[in-house]
Amino acid sequence: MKYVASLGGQEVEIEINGEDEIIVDGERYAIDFRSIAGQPVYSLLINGRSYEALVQLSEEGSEVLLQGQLFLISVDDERQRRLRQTSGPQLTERGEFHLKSPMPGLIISVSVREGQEVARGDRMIILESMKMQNELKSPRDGIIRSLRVKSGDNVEHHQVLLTVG
Amino acid sequence: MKYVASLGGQEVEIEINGEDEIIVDGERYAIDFRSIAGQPVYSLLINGRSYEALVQLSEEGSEVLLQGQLFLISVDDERQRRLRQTSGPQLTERGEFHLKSPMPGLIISVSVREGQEVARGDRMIILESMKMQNELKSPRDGIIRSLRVKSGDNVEHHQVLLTVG
Amino acid sequence: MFNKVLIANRGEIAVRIIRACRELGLIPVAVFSEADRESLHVRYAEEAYYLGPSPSRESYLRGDKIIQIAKTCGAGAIHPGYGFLAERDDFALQVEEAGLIFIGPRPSAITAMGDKAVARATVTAAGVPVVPGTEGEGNLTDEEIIAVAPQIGFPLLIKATAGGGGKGMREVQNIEELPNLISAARREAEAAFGDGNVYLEKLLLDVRHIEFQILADEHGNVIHLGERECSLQRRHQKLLEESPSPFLDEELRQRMGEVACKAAQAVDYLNAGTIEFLVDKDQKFYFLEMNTRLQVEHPVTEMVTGIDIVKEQIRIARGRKLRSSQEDIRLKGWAIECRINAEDPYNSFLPSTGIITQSILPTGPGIRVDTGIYAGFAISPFYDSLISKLICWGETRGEAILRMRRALEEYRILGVKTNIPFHQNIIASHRFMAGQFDTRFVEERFSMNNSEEGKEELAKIAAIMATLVEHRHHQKASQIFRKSERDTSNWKWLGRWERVNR
Amino acid sequence: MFNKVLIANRGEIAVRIIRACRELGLIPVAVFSEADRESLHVRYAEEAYYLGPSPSRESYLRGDKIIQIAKTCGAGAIHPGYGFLAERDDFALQVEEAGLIFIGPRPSAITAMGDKAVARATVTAAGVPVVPGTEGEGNLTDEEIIAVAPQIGFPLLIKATAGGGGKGMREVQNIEELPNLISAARREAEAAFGDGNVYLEKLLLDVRHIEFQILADEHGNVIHLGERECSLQRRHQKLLEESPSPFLDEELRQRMGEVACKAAQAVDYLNAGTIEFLVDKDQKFYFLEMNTRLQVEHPVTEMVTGIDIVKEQIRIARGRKLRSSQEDIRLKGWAIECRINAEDPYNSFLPSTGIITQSILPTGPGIRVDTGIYAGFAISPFYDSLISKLICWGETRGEAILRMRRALEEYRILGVKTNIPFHQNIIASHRFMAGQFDTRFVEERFSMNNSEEGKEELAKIAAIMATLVEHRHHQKASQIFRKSERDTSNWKWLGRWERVNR
Repeated sequence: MKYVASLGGQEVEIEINGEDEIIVDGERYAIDFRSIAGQPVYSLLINGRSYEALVQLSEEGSEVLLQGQLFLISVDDERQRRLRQTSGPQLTERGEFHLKSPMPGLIISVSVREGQEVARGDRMIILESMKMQNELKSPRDGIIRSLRVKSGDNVEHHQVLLTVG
Repeated sequence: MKYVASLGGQEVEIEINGEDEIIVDGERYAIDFRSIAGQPVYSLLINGRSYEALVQLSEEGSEVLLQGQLFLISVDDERQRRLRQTSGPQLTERGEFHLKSPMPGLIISVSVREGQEVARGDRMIILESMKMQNELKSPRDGIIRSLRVKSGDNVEHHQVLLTVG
Repeated sequence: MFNKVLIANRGEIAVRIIRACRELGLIPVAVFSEADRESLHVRYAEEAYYLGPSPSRESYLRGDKIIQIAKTCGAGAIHPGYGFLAERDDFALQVEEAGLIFIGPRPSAITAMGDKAVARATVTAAGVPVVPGTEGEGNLTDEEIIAVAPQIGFPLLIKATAGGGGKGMREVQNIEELPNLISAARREAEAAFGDGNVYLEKLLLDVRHIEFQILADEHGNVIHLGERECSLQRRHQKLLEESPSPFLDEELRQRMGEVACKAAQAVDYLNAGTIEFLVDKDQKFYFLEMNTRLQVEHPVTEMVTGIDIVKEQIRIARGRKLRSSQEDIRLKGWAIECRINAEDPYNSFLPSTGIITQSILPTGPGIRVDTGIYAGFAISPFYDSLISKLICWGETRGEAILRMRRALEEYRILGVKTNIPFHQNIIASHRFMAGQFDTRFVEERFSMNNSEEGKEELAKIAAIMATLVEHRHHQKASQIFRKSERDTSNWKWLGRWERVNR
Repeated sequence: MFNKVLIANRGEIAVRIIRACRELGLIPVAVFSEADRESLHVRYAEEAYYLGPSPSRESYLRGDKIIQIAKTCGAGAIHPGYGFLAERDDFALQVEEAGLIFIGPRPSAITAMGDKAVARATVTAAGVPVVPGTEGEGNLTDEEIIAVAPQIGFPLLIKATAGGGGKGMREVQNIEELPNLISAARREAEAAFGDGNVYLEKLLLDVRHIEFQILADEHGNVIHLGERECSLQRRHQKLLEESPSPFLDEELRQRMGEVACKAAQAVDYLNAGTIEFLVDKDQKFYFLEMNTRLQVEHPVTEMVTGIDIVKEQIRIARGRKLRSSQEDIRLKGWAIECRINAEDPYNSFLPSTGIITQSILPTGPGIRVDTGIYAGFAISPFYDSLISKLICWGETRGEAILRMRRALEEYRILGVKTNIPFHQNIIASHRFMAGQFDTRFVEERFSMNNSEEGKEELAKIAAIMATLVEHRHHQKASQIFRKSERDTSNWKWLGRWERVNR
């Protein structure tokens, strides 16, 4: 099976044929790869080097935390890649963005109202959790389409707070 | 629900009525009892005292490891207790005893043969595991009814090695 | 004399104090909120009593309940730890009035140092230099503060008079943003300390935060245990501390230590406390405030002096004389502490909650961990995000850094995000290794993606690991699909059931 | 000079050596057997190579493969740890012949001390007193041994000439049982060391096992780091060690230390080693043997001297001079180590295997843990049962004991049985607290059910907990039963499916 892993601008071609060998950008490597203790922690021996990383799949790809560095990597197999190459520009900058609460907490203040225009980086909500006040900012320019919370509300983890359209 | 817990010669009468109160030998105690992290480790707050123990159910009753002391406790509810009291003497000293391997290992030597009489404490088998040789002794007087292993055999945990009848 | 101690706190510091009690042969008593029933401090204590619902105001801040519990269970003393009630003079007074011993300073010293404005006036009178700021005693209105600000000059800091731990603090660049920031600071201070009073202080740039650990007994002896370097902060929260400070020489250490003792004596100080200073690049130093309690970062001092500060606190509270004089105190080797917080260093350090699914501690020579968590424990949103302290000792600063590096790499906490990667990046930065940093370093000159060494190689490895994981997921998914296609056992069973029941 | 070190071992000691390498800026290389792919030493190393199947003979005893791997990966030195190849002179020689550095003594010293019979002769010649036993050099036949036994007198000990760690050792009470016990000892020695030779030694009663840690460099310097008390043994396996020994005074320490250095010099010793003595109640001491390697119990010496023995080993192997002279060595405070074994103290100490389901380490001031396990790791039956070492330091022996007591109570290892309760009972025994014990104490005068204090109260609590657990099991079982009675969702679903497909 052939894959292309992309991170930043860089692309790496990886071919996985068996359990103990891979080909990376044309070069052959002996590997031994396994997850540890049923956790998303993986140990990789590759040509004798020992690496260990936390690998978590998210909506945007794989997050790999390795030696204190976080890498965001998207992996496509060949078929997916061809599909993507022909499908034109991505719509992520255009679709609606749902601001979800990153943790349970208390809404301290809401500094936007429905219909208001916001710019990338504008502060929208202050959420208190673990005795700290945290600013939640807009990830892009847009208009507040729906505002679902008000100051004083207790919110759950992942609860949608508002939508930027 | 009323229970009687026996250990050694001692008996303790315990009545459990709700989640947060028990009556022990007629005396009322406020309790908060829970298992920790899905393990057989239990935390008990009883009239403010904090105790923690490993509690494991075995064939002979509950093993409670508490502050470095091991207690073997059998718990009966009232019905069971009455049944037991009327059923006469126990048969444990008469039934067959199956010697099971306490761990995986290698049989180093077998010093009994089928039909042989053995006394309590007689050495029957030497089992090597973790680089140590361990003597397995007879728990009571009897006759070797069936011998299922020989020197040089690899055995599994809980495998029956022989039977004393 | 007391032989039972109630610990009016939670988390790692409650565990720390419980251990000191056990090692002194005293009976430790825990109190806990709803969220903390299964926490280590409850598990490790000899007795444990329920305080109330999870929010601090209904549990760990309920001084009245805590005193009642102490009296009922026969605890003769209360150790407040840090945070919560530790710097509340009213609580200390109520403890005394209830006939119990407060393991800490006298209420009058807490009052004097607790109102930061009063503290500044007091130590100034004793000849200790202070950071320029609002003069006089607390309770300033917004209008008074806004009026005096231009005289101090910008940038400046709003600070909670009851403050500590960076809470209720705001930096102000100009007069326009002052009113809003005062409200924000008051709100946070009110929430954290139950007291919304604030004051102003000049924001000194290019300075280090260096503090001295003080011990004082009832017999008039006051000594210091050397300094702690605490300049590595984010939003005025300390993140990494060390002792000694790479910035101090023996001469300056001695001078500052003497001034620190003088500041403590100015309020007739008793028990353990800390004098915080700002030190500029010309080695001029300014009294910042006194923390009239045990500090989070006390272990680095313990590691280099060999003195168990919590045990000393208890001994002092029992009326004993200090066991060491100033001449006995020698700093041996070097100690560094990393505060491990449940927060995401890759997402604005947002707090992270959840159940710990795995915790593998770094161990071995020169390593100390102080923590209140374990695999299976839930990190709740009610309390602050500090979940563990990793402390490394080395013969030299270099050895301590190398040890911390390996320990951070070994440490595995899963289930919540932690700032371990932040510490890994700090420790690996050239400026940290060279000792060249100040209080603005983390916020202004540090980035999580700084280290370029071997980055490309690591990126490739990360790409390989991500690919291998996704490959396995695909394989597994297709196997499950195939399996369920083939899995007819239910239908067979059903068929039999139907035949039997026909 | 080498900058990459291959560690020819597994478990906690491999992890210990990996850490020392990392903290010295050297690259640690692990080797592993099939059972150890997921062990900590593989996870923590910079490189890791597969050795072979799980049995030691096919993996950790394969010196040829290990040397081959070291050469291939460019490791310039090999650290053997303890056990396995650590005291095999042929291996040390092969390492040298391959152009690599063996981190340990010269092969000739291993030869001289490794054959315990030769060792006795050598140190006797240097004026060091030895335990009476068979004279002359090894390879005695059964007949020769049986012939000489009556001259030594009973009781006596059969010991493996290649021995260590209590393996291949048997106590003999009379001449009748001698032949069988010789065979048993030879068999165990053959299995453990690949060498079945044995010799006899008088079994001294009412003695203590006290050993001295030695460091020697290439420049002729030999120093000792004080003693370790190792009398608490079971079947000649050490279980609990401390430093200093409560039995030694400064005068005896100095005398024995000098003799220990003399014994080391007699074989031109290099690197770290240990001279074991038996000491009788009149303070007469006898050389027992020299262990030409790092000891399991080295951490207690590290805690009281502040010297990192593994780092010193590496420095010595790099040709450096010792950094301390004898006068610099001061024992500060007290350290105790408990060896945590996967074995059941309530069932004849039978080894216990399985997957660790939880591991909560004791932490905090004065605690050190050296371990190779974590939650999720499988304890296999292939290697010895030592899974963790818990070391506590205190200012005094009393403080160290109290600290060990609370640490043992905190330590939770689930999934296998451990001997933690054994240590809890030892630590709580009056004889241990008073320092009144000898090498026979554990086997002859200690019982797991000794402590009577508060036992009745504890028994009641245990009964309550057992009852509460069984009560819950009953309730749960009846709930599941009721639930499945009522649970008709499958039938509903089936009904719908049938309607849809009709």
